[in-house]
Amino acid sequence: MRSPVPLLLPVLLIVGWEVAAHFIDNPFILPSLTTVIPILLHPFSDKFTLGTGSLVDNAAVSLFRVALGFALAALIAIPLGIGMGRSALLNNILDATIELLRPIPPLAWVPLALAWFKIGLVSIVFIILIGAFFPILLNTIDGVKSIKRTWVEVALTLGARESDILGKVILHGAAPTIWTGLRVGFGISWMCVVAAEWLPGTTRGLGYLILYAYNFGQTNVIIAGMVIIGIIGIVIDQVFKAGERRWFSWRALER
Amino acid sequence: MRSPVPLLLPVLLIVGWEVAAHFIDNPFILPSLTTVIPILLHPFSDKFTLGTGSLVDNAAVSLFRVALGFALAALIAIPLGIGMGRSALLNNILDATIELLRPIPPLAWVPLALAWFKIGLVSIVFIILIGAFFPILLNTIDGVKSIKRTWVEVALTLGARESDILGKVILHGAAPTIWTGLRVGFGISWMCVVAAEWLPGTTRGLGYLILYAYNFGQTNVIIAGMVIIGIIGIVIDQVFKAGERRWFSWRALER
Amino acid sequence: MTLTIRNITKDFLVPGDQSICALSEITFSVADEEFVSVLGPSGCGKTTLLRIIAGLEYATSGSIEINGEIISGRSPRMAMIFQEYSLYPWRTVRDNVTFGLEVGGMHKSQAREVAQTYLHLVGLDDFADRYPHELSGGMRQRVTVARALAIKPQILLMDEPFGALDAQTRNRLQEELLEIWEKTKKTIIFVTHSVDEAVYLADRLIVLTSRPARVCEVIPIHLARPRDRTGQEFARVRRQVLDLIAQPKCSLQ
Amino acid sequence: MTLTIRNITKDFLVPGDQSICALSEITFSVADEEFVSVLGPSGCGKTTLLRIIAGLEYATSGSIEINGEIISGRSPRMAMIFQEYSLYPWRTVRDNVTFGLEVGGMHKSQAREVAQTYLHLVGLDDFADRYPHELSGGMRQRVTVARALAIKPQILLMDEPFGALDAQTRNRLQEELLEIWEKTKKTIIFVTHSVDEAVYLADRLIVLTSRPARVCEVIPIHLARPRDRTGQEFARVRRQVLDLIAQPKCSLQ
Amino acid sequence: ITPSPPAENRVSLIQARGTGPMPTLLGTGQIDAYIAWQPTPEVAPLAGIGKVLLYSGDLPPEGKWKNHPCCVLSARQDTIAEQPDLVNAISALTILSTRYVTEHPDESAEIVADWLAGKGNFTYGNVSVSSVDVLKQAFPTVKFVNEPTGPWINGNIEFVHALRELGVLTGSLANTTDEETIAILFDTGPYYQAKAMIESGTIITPPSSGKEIGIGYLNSDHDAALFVAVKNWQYFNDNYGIALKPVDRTTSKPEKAELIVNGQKIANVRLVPGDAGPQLMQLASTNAIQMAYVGNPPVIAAADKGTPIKIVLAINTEGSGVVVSKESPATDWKSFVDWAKARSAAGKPLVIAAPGKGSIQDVMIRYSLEESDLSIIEE
Ligand SMILES: Nc1ncnc2c1ncn2[C@@H]1O[C@H](COP(=O)(O)OP(=O)(O)OP(=O)(O)O)[C@@H](O)[C@H]1O
Ligand SMILES: Nc1ncnc2c1ncn2[C@@H]1O[C@H](COP(=O)(O)OP(=O)(O)OP(=O)(O)O)[C@@H](O)[C@H]1O
Ligand SMILES: [Mg+2]
Ligand SMILES: [Mg+2]
Repeated sequence: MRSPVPLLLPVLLIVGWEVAAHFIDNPFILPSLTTVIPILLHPFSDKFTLGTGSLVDNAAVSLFRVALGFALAALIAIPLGIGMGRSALLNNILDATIELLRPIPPLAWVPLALAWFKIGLVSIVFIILIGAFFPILLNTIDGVKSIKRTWVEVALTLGARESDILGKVILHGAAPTIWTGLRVGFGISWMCVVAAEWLPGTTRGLGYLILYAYNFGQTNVIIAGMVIIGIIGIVIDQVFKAGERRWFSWRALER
Repeated sequence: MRSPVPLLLPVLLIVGWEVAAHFIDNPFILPSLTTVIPILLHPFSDKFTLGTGSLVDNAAVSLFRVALGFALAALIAIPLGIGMGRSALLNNILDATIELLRPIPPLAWVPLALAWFKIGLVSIVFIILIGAFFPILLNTIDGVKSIKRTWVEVALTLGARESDILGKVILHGAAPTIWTGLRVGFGISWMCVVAAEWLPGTTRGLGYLILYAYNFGQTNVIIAGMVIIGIIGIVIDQVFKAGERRWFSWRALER
Repeated sequence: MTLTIRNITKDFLVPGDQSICALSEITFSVADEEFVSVLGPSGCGKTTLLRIIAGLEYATSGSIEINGEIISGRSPRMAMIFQEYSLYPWRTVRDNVTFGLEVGGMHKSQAREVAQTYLHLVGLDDFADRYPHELSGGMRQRVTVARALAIKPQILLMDEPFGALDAQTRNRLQEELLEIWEKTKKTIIFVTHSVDEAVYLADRLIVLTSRPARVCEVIPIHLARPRDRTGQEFARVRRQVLDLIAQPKCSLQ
Repeated sequence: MTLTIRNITKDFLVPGDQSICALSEITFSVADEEFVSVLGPSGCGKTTLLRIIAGLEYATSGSIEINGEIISGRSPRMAMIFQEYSLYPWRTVRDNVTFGLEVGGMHKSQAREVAQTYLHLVGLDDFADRYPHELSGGMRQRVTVARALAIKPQILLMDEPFGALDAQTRNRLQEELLEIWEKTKKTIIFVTHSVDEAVYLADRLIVLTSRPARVCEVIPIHLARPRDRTGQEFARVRRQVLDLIAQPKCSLQ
Repeated sequence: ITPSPPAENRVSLIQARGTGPMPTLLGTGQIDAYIAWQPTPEVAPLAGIGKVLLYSGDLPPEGKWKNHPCCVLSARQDTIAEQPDLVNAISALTILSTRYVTEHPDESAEIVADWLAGKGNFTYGNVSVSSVDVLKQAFPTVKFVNEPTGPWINGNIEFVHALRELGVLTGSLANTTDEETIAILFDTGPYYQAKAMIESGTIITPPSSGKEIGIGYLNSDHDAALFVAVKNWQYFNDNYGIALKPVDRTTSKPEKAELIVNGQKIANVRLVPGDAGPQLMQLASTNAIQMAYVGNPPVIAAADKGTPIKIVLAINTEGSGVVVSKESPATDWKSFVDWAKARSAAGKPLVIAAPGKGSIQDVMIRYSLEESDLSIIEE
């Protein structure tokens, strides 16, 4: 018994778009859906994408890059965050530096990334990593710091050593917050892939597709690319949310 | 009795940088600090910034743009979020569309922004607005939805009308969460200004400065620009945090 | 002014198109200026009953009457004090008390005067400018009492107001409540699951069964005031009540 | 096995280079298999005392001795049950109970068997695979008791374990605790601020003053078990205790 | 009412960041004209948003821009020094391939269309045109030549002067004489050695190099020689013993290739597209790429800033075009100037887009506008 209400606005938007496209009659401003939909309907064809490979190819390339950058960010940020959450000294040493680096937009690293990591996957992955790193780190620190003291003390009175406490208490107790950090971090990585794929030397990926289409004024391809980005983004976000419901429902239900 | 520990890493990084710069001996990869610091020490001079105006000028331009985009985002997102938080119908109508638009990176809107809003301030502000909009909206909805039911019911039993409840209960009760949304949203706007200032027709701003310096291989100017971005970002984040402590300390202290 | 709860039944719809019956045919009356305690096991439906009386919830069937007249929805003659912590943490103690007056349209300065009176009544004169988080649990509940009294209701609905407090504080507040009741001459319906509390406070106990709540016993308490908790007399009445509610039909345990 | 608390003093450093004295020269002993209740007003330092005994906090001066031997830090002979809710919400009831066994190096399958025994003891056989959030407050506290017992401590430190429960549940758990105590023959130090609870449970009461806590009275309870809460005898002892702790030097109120 | 005579005839010049946004800007009425390298000028008539006013060789003053230098092959100085045979080999392949392009323009245009757009269609509203047709149309406006002749070198020097006037040159080329400039900027050795190898009929096999070599290029038909060399690698391999063999032959835009000389694999080559020249020069400066097919001004600017880079040979001359909106009354430069003056007088100066400050197109349009008594306002 699903309500049709959520479909109302999308349908209205689509109709409004087509009507507007008809009246504006300028494919640079608003291409008619008849030029966008064929692209979306043939995600495996490279007929519409100016020789950059099919939508699916490009999406796969972007996803792979994001997965890599994101995984690296998580691999560095989670242990670091746990360390900073547990050790006041480590926190003291790193905090100021992290606070200064955090507000620098991933995009601003582009010139340096190219100089340091040269053209290619490493630079792209670096930009994505920067995007995901800080939300994961901050959430991990927060999660570890806001672990209930009692949980740790119970473990202590039951004879746990530091390794038990880390593995059996901290990691579990902070997991929901870390997971949220991962979700937010993934969202930002996914945003950064577009910027990263505007790096020179790139010839694949959804970000590249958008930029390349822009070079030839192919607004319809741009919009198709954005739709795919939106859909992939929403799907992955839902996967994270499902994970949260699946594994961390205890947090919402506790108390 | 401030500990010197937080300064440890920055000092180490600076020394390491200078040493590395000496050995790499390639100002495109890592310019010596002696070429970066003079720029930072003369923030009012346009001698170092390739004729794009002084650091302070560029920062002011960027700040103005961000402030505008951010303020507009808040002006739209907060009322909308309150509406969606209070009305299940409105939420149902808008939710799916918002979820689809949310993952699309601000950068991906660049081509369309240019077509729709033309070259100039409006396009730039639009990109920034997109960046700030979703965190503010989602936090507002969340804040309104998670208002304690008792707060509303107390108001009802004391004779409050819907307008009282909105103005005297909901708005106050959700304020800390909305504020967090504003803080996060501002952070993202600030990230987007770099992307937005890469739009054609831009001749001022820190993002433009970085891009322009990049075009002429002035890595020292790029780094100076990044430092300024970092510092402004950290300062504004601290302002938001101070506001939180000042006005919303009740939330942390409650219970 | 008599309050009559007549044949109140409440079914909650729960996911899966089922329904939970929380209250079943509850009927009793409360006389003017009477102090009635509603006693029942955890989860039996006490809060639900109070919410229906306050007009925050609709009964599935039955009616609430004041002087024989059916009231529907919220009535300015009633004020409710909630089970959980319910002060507005962003308002000072005084501004919490003025809340009901403000939404009622009273001028700010006048509202502050009225608030002062009631803060004095609950002994919190000195705390008017503090924020709720600066107060102890007991003080907070006194503020909610002042807030409720400030709108001059005739009936005060109190839902386990002292449930979360420690024993000492609780005893003290019980005494204070009785004093206030005697001064202001309100009608009070006081929900609790503590037999001690009910016996110490009330003129009459309405004992509910476990869910779905029905009225199982109505017990008048003929103890002179002030009552002595540690007295033999008190222990006797307390025992009587415990025996009465231990009957199978009450199934309190 | 005798537990001796000798001259324990605790000062907390607080911001501004000041210090709060929470405990002052606390001395008492607990005999083997004795059930001792520590009674004191809210905030007097009861939790602090228990934490020092458990080795979670260092005393400023004084010592904790077992059989005359000073222990420092945590001892496997003691287990503590905390005032606040302390189960691991991501573990099932059974896995909460096995926690202490796992970190002690016991094999998983064996740990599960032991857990089963103790879950049976606290009457939760059927809830082994549930998660804490699926249990009522009373059931949760029974799990913490099982978890503490599972590591076979000789001394059980209990910090107001039933403080958050409603009266009925609380009474039931008190009875169960006594049964378990009789079965397992542990030494128990039970902190509470309820005179009723202390009188119902303990062989001996250690009454503390308000902060800084000092031992104000040590009161043996000579009531036969099982005790009858509603009995005349109980009321008399309860009154006696109330009178004793009402002395100015105890300043319980 | 007599309109007050204009104090100045003005046009507004904006920098578009490459050619990317130009069709969008023109199509949405934000600019009145643009100057860009091919094939961007051809996009306008196809999309129905404008027409090509003239090609760059015809810009005023008459004859000044005939055969104006455009893209060049540049190489890092250390690469030339350490791997001379490799640079010579790539130079030779470029010369051979340029020859092929001039001899087979239609096939070459098709190859470029494949490289740039997978031979797909460009779609503008109801109009959908094959990229092959677009490129065939653009091709005759580009002159593919390699020889660093005297006039060509002088043409480059003119750009140095122009950039100096713009204030872009602040480093090693800020105050040099023309001779010094030539010494800093050019190393035509590889061209002549390549030429000699081609004439003798044997390409010298460079020593195999483990290092990957990066070659930058622009997404423009100016770089047709590179695209043809890669796509037709078999032809060059079979006939001359030199080839850039794409690793993935299925993709229309290979990223990786192998340099093969006389049947022997010499090096892995990464083909790096950039949106505009400065980007590629930035990469060259950090040694991320070693050679680049790129416009001459970025090379000049980079050399000025100390990047050890040299111009080796020419890739093409001319090959840019000026586009005006479809509403424009202009049919040639003269009527364009009249239009610009009329608009300036009406208080709505023309807005013209160029692909970046100091680019060839930027320099030329400035010169021509000023030559025609139009003063330039920026932003
Ligand atoms: N909105 C609701 N939807 C479904 N069931 C509800 C709802 N509100 C209450 N109930 C159910 O009705 C029953 C009575 O709840 P109520 O809160 O009135 O009990 P109570 O007597 O106040 O309990 P306590 O002593 O714990 O405060 C409970 O079983 C509860 O789960
Ligand atoms: N870490 C600490 N730093 C400073 N003061 C503390 C600390 N822990 C406890 N105190 C103070 O010591 C006093 C005793 O605290 P404690 O928690 O032991 O009291 P309690 O008797 O257990 O109270 P309750 O009955 O509320 O549980 C309190 O005034 C408390 O504020
Ligand atoms: Mg209730
Ligand atoms: Mg305590």
